[in-house]
Amino acid sequence: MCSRYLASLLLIGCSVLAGCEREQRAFHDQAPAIQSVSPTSFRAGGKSQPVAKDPEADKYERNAFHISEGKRYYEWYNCYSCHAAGGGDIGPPLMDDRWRYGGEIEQIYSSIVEGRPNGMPSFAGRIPDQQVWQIAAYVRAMAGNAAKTAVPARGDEMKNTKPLTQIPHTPVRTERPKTQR
Amino acid sequence: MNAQRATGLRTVGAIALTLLLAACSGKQAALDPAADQAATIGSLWTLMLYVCGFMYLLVLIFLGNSLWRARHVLSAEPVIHGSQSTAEKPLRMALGGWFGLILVGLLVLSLGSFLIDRSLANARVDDALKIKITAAQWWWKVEYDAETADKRVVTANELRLPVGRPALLELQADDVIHSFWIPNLGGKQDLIPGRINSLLLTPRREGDYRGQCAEFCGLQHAKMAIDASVMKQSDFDTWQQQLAPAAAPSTPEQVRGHEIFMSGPCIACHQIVGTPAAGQTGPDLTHLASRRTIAAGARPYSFEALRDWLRDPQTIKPGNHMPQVQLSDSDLNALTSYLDSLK
Amino acid sequence: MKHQIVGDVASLPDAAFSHRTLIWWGVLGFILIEGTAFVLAGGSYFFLMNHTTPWPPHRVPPDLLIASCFTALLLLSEIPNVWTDRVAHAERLIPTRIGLAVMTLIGLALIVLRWFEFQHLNIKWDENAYGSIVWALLFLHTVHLLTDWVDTLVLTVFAFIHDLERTHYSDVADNCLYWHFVALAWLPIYGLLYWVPRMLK
Amino acid sequence: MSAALPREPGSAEIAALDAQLQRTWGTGRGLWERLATVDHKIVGRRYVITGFAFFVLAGVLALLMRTQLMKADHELISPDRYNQIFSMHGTTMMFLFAVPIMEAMAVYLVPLMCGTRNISFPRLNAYSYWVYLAGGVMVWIAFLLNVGPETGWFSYVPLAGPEYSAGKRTDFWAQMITFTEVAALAVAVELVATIMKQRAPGMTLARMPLFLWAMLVTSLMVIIAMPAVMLASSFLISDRLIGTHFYNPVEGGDALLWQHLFWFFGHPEVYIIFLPALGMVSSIVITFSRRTIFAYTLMVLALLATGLLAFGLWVHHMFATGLPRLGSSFYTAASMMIAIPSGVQIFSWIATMWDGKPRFQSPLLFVIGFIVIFVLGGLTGVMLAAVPLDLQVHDTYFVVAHFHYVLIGGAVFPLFGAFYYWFPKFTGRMLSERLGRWNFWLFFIGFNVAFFPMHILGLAGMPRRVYTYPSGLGWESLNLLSSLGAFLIGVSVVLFIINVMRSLRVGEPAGDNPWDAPTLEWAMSSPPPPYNFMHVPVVTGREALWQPGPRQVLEGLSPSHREVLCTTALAAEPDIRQPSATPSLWPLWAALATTVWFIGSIFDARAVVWGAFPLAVCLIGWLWPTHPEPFRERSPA
Repeated sequence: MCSRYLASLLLIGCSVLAGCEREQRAFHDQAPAIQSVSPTSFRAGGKSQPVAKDPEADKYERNAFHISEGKRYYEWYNCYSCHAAGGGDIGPPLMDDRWRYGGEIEQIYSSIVEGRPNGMPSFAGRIPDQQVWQIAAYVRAMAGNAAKTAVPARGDEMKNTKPLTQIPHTPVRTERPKTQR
Repeated sequence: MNAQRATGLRTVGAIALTLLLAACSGKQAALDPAADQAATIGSLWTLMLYVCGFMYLLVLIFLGNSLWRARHVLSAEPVIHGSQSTAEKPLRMALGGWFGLILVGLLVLSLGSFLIDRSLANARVDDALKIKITAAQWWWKVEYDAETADKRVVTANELRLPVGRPALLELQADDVIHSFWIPNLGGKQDLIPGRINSLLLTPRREGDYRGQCAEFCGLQHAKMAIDASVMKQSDFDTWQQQLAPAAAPSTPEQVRGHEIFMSGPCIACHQIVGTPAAGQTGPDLTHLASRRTIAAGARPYSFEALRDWLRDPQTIKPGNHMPQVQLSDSDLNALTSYLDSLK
Repeated sequence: MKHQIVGDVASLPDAAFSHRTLIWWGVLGFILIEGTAFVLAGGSYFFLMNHTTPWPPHRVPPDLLIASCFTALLLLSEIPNVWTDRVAHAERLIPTRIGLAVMTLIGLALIVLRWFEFQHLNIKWDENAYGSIVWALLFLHTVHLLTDWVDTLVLTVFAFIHDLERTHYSDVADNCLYWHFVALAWLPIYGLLYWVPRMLK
Repeated sequence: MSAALPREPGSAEIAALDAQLQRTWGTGRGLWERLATVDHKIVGRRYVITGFAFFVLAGVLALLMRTQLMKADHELISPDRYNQIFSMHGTTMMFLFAVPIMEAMAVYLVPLMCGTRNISFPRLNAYSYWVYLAGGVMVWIAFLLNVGPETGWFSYVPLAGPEYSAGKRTDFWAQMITFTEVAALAVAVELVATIMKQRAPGMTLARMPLFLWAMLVTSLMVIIAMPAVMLASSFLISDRLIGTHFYNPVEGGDALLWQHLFWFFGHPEVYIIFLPALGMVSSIVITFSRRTIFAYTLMVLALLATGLLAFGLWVHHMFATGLPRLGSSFYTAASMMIAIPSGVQIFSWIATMWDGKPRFQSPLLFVIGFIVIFVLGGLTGVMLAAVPLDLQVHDTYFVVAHFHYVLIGGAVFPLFGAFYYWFPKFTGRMLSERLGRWNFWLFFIGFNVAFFPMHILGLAGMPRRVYTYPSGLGWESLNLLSSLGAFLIGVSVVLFIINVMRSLRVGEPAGDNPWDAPTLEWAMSSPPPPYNFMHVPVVTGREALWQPGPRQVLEGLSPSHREVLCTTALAAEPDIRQPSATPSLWPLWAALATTVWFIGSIFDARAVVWGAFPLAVCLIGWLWPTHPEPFRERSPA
């Protein structure tokens, strides 16, 4: 009995410990400085080269606070005007799992900072670094790729899409280059 | 010895007096009214204090008396029926009296409360100055309504009112529930998303006052203040008229600061009337330098405070939505001197 | 202190029905709790309704047919329920078994109907506040339907493999009491979900 | 059983009966037996100790807050942590300390006062404790891991909604509510059934001790009020987890719905904490004044009136939200009316002391402290009921002062009095009177130093729930004073713990009835034997043990099986014998299943469905009808 009780406590403990990092509120700029992924390394059509994962960047998409802040800035910096609430409008949708320029957080970060052909402006110097990371984390969350436990179920704005948790989870990492040379 | 004691007593008395006075004066004190509303509520407070104080005194006297009586009573057989005691009857009568007294007291208080509430609700609003206040995490947007566009003023974290003229505040919130409260002027009113509330204030005394959000609204609930100034009508008119476009940068330093502002992330959130900066999610900065405080009361306004704020907003007010923007010291100085010129 | 034995309780019965037993008071307590929850959820429905016109916002109230079948069956189930209660009080084994079995079957049919009822609400819980409160009310009632059905099922199984004592008959009677509550609580919810929107038209 | 009645049992007969009853009702020392126990005294003791531990923890949080507020612009605690700390302080005090510990005292005392051998539903009782423990431990682990609630004990939406409270913090809070309310509701049902059906023969409604009346009214209030907060928190968590819109204004929801539901529970909650304390005060006043209570009938009516009125005044927490003002005036009147029953009770206690022969020992000291503090809190409550005045002082430190006067004065002081009063019964040893006096005076002085200045602070414009404040507003010295007072309270509580530890080892043995108290819990040895009463006591007057003549009892309950006597609800005449549940591990398993269910649903909404299955299995195992054979065979006494 004792051991079983301990084991269950341990289990709960571990799962909550994992939540620890998810709940941190980091206010100061700790944005990871990544090697900029140059736009030429992408080809249109959804295939991206694998990116070296940055553990610091990874933290952003696991952290509830960053995702929720990202959602706020997504509205404030008017991402809505082209991408709507993720469903896409003038700009491509962000909720599906098709990425022209890569769906990893580092790649989304680069797309925001550097801009992309056909209308996506560069926000370099327009949005402070940490906020770009937060927005990128939120974009990941929209596509169901961020830790589900860190993502809110709905926003308080008008709803024209299904809540995030209703979207089937299809990780982008299944999309691998077909051939390797 | 005696002199010492007297000094001690005097010190204690002085401290007690200071403590009490703290409530009765100051720029954020409910019992130092500068408007009709706060004064009316203050009179209700006085009535309450006397009635409740009297009742409390009665209870203490009765309690003290019952303890005093007990001094010389020795343990004895317990009384298991009230009728065994000769005091039962007088006590019953006293209870009747006490009951009556409570009833009368409550009647007086609820009547007083009702009448004062009515008088507050029925105040004159026809020629009132209309101001829309929108609360956000963690600052106040203040918009003066007027017939002509040039008199429509937008500002943040400050409320200027002409003395003697009622002001009707229309209260809204964009994100969570906040509560608008300037104690010297009147009671508080919540700002609730999805609802519009209103609050009437009729200032009667010129001066500088301070208000603060009174409903817990998240991380920086503590640093969400609003500065209020009650001023002469003429001063108010002058202020309202000089507001429209922002001052143009005059020194080279300021010009450089202006460029940094316009090319950086600042304009995404802030508005400076008369410039390309038209962001709406952060406070209007058109006359930033004429305000008494920055960051909704987080610091008193000064060049240095503003520079500290721009350098690292997250240390002064952790969690607020002003991001830290990496700037060199000279850029920072230029930006600060530009903003400092926005009188 | 001296004790003086002045009487003997050994001759008192050791089982009885309704308010003489402890269980009945427990059941009553839980009925009171859940009844309050229903009342408050109903209050919330009206509270939200006051904020929204038209009601429902998309003008399509839930479909009547299945819910009305459900209601009719629930009302009809009161006949075997009252009968079961009566034979349990009379402590008759075979009729009690039959009554319990019938109630289990009716409960099952009601659960199946309820499943389809959810499909015909014409709204999802995450579409708007109206959808949320409609689902909440129906969900709340379904929980009670399910718990009482499980209770009935357990009693039925027990009744078929054991002889029943008075205390068990008393349990059966308490279960019948709870079913009264499940049935009675449904009527206002039915009115609220299906008829209030139609009356507002 | 041939001897003619009435008769007096011989000592050999008593010894034999005691041995047999010990076997039937006793709890062994093995781990499994302890976990399976359904003895209301053991469960009650665990409940009290756990509740007190949460009190100490929440007190430590209070000291942290007072340290932070000791000076202006103090940067000891970050705003994020401070918000969690004050949320946990309120949440722990209200949900994990105040309500549970009052019910815990009742779980221990009510069966004893009723003169019965166990509580009505012993297994439900055990389950309730485990669920409460799991909920409390869960939210505290979460807090220590930085996932603590951050939106206050009241969790107003939208701040607590999905948009503004990121992560799982508020979800843990909402599920903690579910845990504690399940526990509280279960105990309430047990208490109602125990008080209605298990009172000793002769204890008619008119002879019930006031503590039982208070617990009866409290339990009924719990039954009516707690569903509101469970509903509200379920709505909240479904808004957060499955995307419903109960509180989302743009999709037809309303933030005020939360406030209505929350305060419909939240205001009665205060009286749910306060009424048991009134029962304790009455018990202490009667015993230490050696006089029956003055105006018993009015006291009972006052309890009932308080219970009823408590449901009519929740709106006075919402005066600043802009509700129609005329309606608000109704709530002003209703709120003020509650002063009438309170005033009557205060009068009756003082009158009882005035006409009695009071002995000033620690329990009575705490009661006197209670009167002095509580009346002041009540009067500021009358002030808060007035709409205009409330608009000034609502959500300021004036309110903080008010409800600490009401809750510490009205509930914690009586509770400490009750600890001193009943400790001898719980443990068989007396607490030290000297330490008790130190404990009282430090608490009394510390309390007033800590909380009186807050009245002035509130009027001086200091709002609640701020993690810091600027200098220059005249708040510094009062805050410093308040913090010093808070530390004095801390010292006093440490003294109490020392007193308890010391007494457990070397305290003076108490004997059956050290205070010569009149109620039935003092009729057996201290601590009570597992079976409570060897024979069923017969009550012949309101003060059962003060009645002249030998104590009358009934025999005939089975000594070899767990059996209790049920009496009729009003007249308390012997009616039937009922079996009482035997020890079982099912309540523990069911509580664990409940825990998995509730915590699982925080992380995955589907857990609401699959989590119910293990619980259903446990409940079926628990409630599987027992075969009745055993208790029909009567063993000769």
